[in-house]
Amino acid sequence: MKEKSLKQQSTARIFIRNLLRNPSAVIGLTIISLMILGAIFAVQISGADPDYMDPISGRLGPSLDHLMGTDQLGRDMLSRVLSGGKQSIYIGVLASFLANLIGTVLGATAGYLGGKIDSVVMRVSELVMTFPQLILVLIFVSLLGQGINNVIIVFALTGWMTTFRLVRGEFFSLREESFVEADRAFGFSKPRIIFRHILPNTMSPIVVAFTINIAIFIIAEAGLSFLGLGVPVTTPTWGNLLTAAQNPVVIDEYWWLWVFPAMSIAVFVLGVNFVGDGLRDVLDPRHKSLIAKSKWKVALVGRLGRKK
Amino acid sequence: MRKFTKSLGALGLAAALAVSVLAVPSQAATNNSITVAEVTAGGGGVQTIFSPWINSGSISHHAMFRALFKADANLTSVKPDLASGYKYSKDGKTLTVTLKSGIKWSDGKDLTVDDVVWSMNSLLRVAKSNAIYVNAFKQIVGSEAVNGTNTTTMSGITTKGNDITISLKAPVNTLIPVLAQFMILPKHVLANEDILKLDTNNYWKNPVVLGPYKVGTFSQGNFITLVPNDKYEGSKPIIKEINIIVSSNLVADAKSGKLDYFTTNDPDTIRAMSSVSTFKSAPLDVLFYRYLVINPTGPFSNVKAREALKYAIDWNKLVPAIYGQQGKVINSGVASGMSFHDSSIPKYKYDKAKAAALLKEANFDFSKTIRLRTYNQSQPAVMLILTAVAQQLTEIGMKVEFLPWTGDATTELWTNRNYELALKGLSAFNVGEWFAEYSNPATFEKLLGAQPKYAALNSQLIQSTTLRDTGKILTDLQKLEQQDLYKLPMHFLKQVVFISKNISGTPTKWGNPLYVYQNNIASWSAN
Amino acid sequence: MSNTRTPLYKVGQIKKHFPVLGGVLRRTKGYVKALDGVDLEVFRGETISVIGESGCGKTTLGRMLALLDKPTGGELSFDFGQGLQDVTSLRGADQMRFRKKVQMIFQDPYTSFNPRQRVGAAMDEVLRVHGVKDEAERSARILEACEMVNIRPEYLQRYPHEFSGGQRQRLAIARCLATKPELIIADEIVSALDVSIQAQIVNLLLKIQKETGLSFIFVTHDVAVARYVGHRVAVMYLGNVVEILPADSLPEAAEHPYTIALLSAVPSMNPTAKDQRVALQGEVPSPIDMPKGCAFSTRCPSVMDICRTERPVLKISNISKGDHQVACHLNKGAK
Amino acid sequence: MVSFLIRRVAILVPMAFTISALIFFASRLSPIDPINAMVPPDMASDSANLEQLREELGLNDNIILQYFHWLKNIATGDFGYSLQSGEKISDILALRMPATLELVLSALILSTLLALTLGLFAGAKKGGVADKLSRVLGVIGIAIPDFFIGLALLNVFAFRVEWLPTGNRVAPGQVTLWDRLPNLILPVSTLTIAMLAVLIRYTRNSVLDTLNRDFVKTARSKGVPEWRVLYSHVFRNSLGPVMVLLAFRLPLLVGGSILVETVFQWPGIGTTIIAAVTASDYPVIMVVSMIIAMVILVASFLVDIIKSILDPRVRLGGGN
Repeated sequence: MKEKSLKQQSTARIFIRNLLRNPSAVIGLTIISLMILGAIFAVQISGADPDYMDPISGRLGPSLDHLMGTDQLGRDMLSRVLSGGKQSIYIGVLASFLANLIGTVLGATAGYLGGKIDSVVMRVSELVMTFPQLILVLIFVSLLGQGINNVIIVFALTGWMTTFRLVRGEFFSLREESFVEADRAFGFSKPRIIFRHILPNTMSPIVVAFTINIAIFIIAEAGLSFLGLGVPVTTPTWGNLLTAAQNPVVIDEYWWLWVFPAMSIAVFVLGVNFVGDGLRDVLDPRHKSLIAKSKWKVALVGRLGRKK
Repeated sequence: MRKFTKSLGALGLAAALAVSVLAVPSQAATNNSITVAEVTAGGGGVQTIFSPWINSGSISHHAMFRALFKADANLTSVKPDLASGYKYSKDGKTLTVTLKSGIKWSDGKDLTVDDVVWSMNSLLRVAKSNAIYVNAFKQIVGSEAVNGTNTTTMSGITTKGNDITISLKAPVNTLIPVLAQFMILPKHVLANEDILKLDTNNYWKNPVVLGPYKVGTFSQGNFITLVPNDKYEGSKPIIKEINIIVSSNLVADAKSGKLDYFTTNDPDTIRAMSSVSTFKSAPLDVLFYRYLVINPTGPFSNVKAREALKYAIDWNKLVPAIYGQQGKVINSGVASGMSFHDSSIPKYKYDKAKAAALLKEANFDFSKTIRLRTYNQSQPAVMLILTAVAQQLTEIGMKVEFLPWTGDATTELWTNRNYELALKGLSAFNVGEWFAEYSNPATFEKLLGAQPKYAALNSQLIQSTTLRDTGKILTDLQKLEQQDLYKLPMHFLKQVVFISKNISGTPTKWGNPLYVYQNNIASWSAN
Repeated sequence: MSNTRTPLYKVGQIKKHFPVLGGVLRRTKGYVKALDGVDLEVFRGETISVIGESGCGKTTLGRMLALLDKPTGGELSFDFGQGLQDVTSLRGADQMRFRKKVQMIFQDPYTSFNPRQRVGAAMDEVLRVHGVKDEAERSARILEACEMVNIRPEYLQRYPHEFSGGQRQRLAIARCLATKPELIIADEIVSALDVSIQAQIVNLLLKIQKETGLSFIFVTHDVAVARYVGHRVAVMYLGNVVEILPADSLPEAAEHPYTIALLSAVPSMNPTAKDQRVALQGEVPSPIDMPKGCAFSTRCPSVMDICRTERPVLKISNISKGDHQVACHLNKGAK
Repeated sequence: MVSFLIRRVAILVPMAFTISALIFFASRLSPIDPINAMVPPDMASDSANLEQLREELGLNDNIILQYFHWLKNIATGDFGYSLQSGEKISDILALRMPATLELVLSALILSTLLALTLGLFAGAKKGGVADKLSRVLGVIGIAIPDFFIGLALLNVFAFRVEWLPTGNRVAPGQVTLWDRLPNLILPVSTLTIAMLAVLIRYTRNSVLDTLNRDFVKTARSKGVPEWRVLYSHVFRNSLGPVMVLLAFRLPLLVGGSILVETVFQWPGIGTTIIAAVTASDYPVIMVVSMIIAMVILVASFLVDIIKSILDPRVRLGGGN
């Protein structure tokens, strides 16, 4: 027993060591952790409460007092940009987790069982995938209403296809392997074979898809909030901060109201993509082409990468 | 870089040529033309001429449509327009209007009393129209019989030669100003159309009109060009072309000379326009109310809790910060400074402690989430001020959720009622409209239940013929309003008219741009 | 071994047809007949070798016998101790009872273990699923099985990729043995291994068979191995068993022209023996479009008219009698 | 081949029906009373008029009947009325569709041309200038939201240096395509940059794949000039997969430019959708979704055809 745990620890250690040796993973992890810390300690770093209003000193450009200026209600932009990460990252991570969960369960089931179930789910995924994502999200929002949880649900419902396809593909090849036949010959139940035996072998593409989905959903949140249909405006998220730029006067004169939140999104998304690249290299060199497959807006590429 | 981007564009366009199906002839800008922005873009609708029976006041209405009378900039006193004059009977229940003769429609047909009678009767047969006409015309004898399915004429309107006689059930003190807003439409064009859906009729793409201008080019969704109407009996308009466009960026278009006239109440645009030296501005006090409807069935069922809201929000700081000079904080429908204001109404200075005390007195349930809502497509300023309201309510311990409604605001407000506080705007013709809302069975009464007290006072107000009576009734209404506090008045919003300094002949005093008045459009000229 | 004993596992006219779709409506146009009425009996303590060329259906037969695929028709009955009982319709717990008795070992040793699971854990899991609740008992069984296949107990902590192919095949055997089965179906288990390792595994199987008295179905394409391992040899051709005969009577007793041809293709170890290779003429028929009569009739050197119209059935050989069955019209008058 | 095509079309029909039913019944979950949305209660002339309108619009019918009625109307080109503006949806589409097509098609063609060129050179010479440029574009495309690209372009080119207009499509005196050219530049550039990233990466990978194929090696070893190898062997063979990707992008023609249209106030389908969603104008949402769904079905049909031309095995296998 003791030996067993030692062994496990050592595989984990090897994984972490490889990850830390991978330059893009290190850069990505550094960016992400700094931004998460920034979000947690927004008040301490900026010295201002993100919700504190001082309407008299609204629309001030960046200065020593307010490094990123203030918004129309005189709230400190630095504090808002930093703490805006909290909800944006939360939405990205949770939505990505749920989307992956849906994609994995459907992919595993369809991939293992094949047949009618598989072709039905496949058709649905094709449809969802080709539908311009934003329109799908908008339709869901118009049905469900706004709110953080609804945004997360909507993203999960419209973003599971990449994972689904990856997992399904893996299952298609893995289910032919002898150990699965052996499991069946031993009389293992289907859930046990699917989830305990095959699934662990598909973990690396799932993990990579998870990180990339985070980036995709953070951008999607920004787009949705920019249109005024995302999270309630009283919650500062990067997307909500960008809403200011709907006003042409703001685009023209108060650039700090939209440039800083947009930069935060770009930097964080880059960080996540770096981690994704790193994970891909460390976990499995086979999945080099994943990044092209996972671009949310044109996830349809994934369809082509699939082996027949 | 510039060259590069241009060549990119050219490439793309070459491709787009293949699909673009627009084939409107090119137009050279003439010296004597002006460009007017009517609606800012972003909506889903098609740029069109809106039925003046729904809302009048845009430049296209000023230029093309005419009523029996023409109001002055205050909208109260009138001059004859299509009518040569009018006469009231002694009891104020019979109005006789005499129509001028020799006026022609833009298609050459004569204007007749039939057009006037048909228009008045038809208003009650369309699905959608402005309440000021409906409220006034419902006082005409026989109006009950007229609607989309039934009789098409009111027995109370009769004609004899060029005289039109209108019999009223009770005196209506606003009838003449309302008739000055009510645009006469051509019976000979519209009589056989589907009157119920008049507002979407093809007529509006090229209307047969009476005004100095008519439609020249109608490029749907893009622009409309008005040209002089040669059948107009008055002096010929000076400007040969009025372009009505949709502007995505008023300030930039004004700066670059693409725009000569527009009106707005958006504080950011107004602030930015202060640096545009080629324009002059005219800020107008209009009766544009912004207020919060308080749902009295939830946590705010106790009037003390509603009173607490008046102290909990620092309007005097928020309104100037967001609207600058545009916003004027109000504490009642008849705001302080207006005639007949009831001076016993408190000024409601921001006082957190007092708000907290009142909430405690009301046993306020702080565990309930206060749903603060606004109608969709809100302007940025609206979102900002309500965000600030939400923040200040949070500061006195409430849990607030602020969202714009996705969907139809009127359904949400009066049918679904899933809110505690909801923003509403009211562009009123007169103060009476503010109070008339309380007893409207289609709106507030759905939320509040029957309001006989308001109903009684409101009908007295319409019938009152003397200033003294009006003042007394308004005082009573304000007192009644103070007992209930169903509305939380926020501010008035001024409308600003911006006009290029190149244009002369414009009125010395501008009126409410949401209504029609004597703005001399035919004598405007451009340098 | 006499025919009067009841078999452990009886295969009666088992069929497996795969539909071939075609046309606009994707209707079934025909069938690939992977198994076309196979009869076989396996007795307790007996090893039966199934040989044939690739594509003859021997692997399908193995999978069918392990209930990994559903047969299109025919019977499979197993003796759980109270006589033969149909197993094709078994579900749930009843099927599990069968799965405890019958195990299968696969061709590819490299994928026969879950790469993410330690081999010890894999064996343990099988026993747990098979209802061995006592942990000590499970350990004991695993250790016993490992001893039988010469795997050192400490290896059980390793992952599959840390073993060689031969070791993995031994582990696969051990995993089966731990469940104490009555029948093991071994599907080409040595074909992926080096020749020297093959011998090891084959000898190991012989040893296990001797010690435990288990029954084996040994599927292979290698005639020499089949003769060496099996008590009896079943020869398959295009989804049919054409001949079953005792291993030690080969090659002399072979009667079916196909068996003779097959055996003649094996290079003899005896340098003095003359090469009597029988070269087959003609085409192997498509499995979609099988001849009406004997499947071998298109290539048979001794083909007769009857062969083309009537399908011969497996009957006791007229010459050798006893354990020797053959499906050929040359075997006249047989019952 | 013919039976393969017939089979594909046969799948389209039930799918189209399923989608239309989904769209119709899902929209009925909306709590909005269409009459209320068309005519706010304080603007109703008479309640009897509203009932009349309800009757005329067929809203009193059985819901199944309404569904088939809707289908029939759509088939005959009668898309109904917008709740928000009361206009005919067919009028709105006739107006907005060309605007979006003009924008997206320009961007699609432009991005394809650029991506093919860049992708070819990037694949042909790894680590070269084109490769580096396409990597930078790839990073931009992935990390920077497209509307931010639009905002940045707007800020620089429209507000700072004032070379280009801030938005709009057609204005008085700006009716012909040539006159409107400046209006198109910024939105088309934004959309092109946004579309470029994936396309370049895809082309590059496709080119790399082709370069490794034997016939390219053979051609090279035969001494065919490099540009010829690149053009007639590599480029043309890499084109197939790219065509498939492009076919898949067809639905973008209808709904692919929402954010860009919003940024540039482009009067296209995108801004129509946003307005419809914010106002729960579900007749419009339904029609637009239906059109997009149909385009998707057609696109996937095209993809299958392209694939079957590229790889005849698809035709035979089909089913799985």
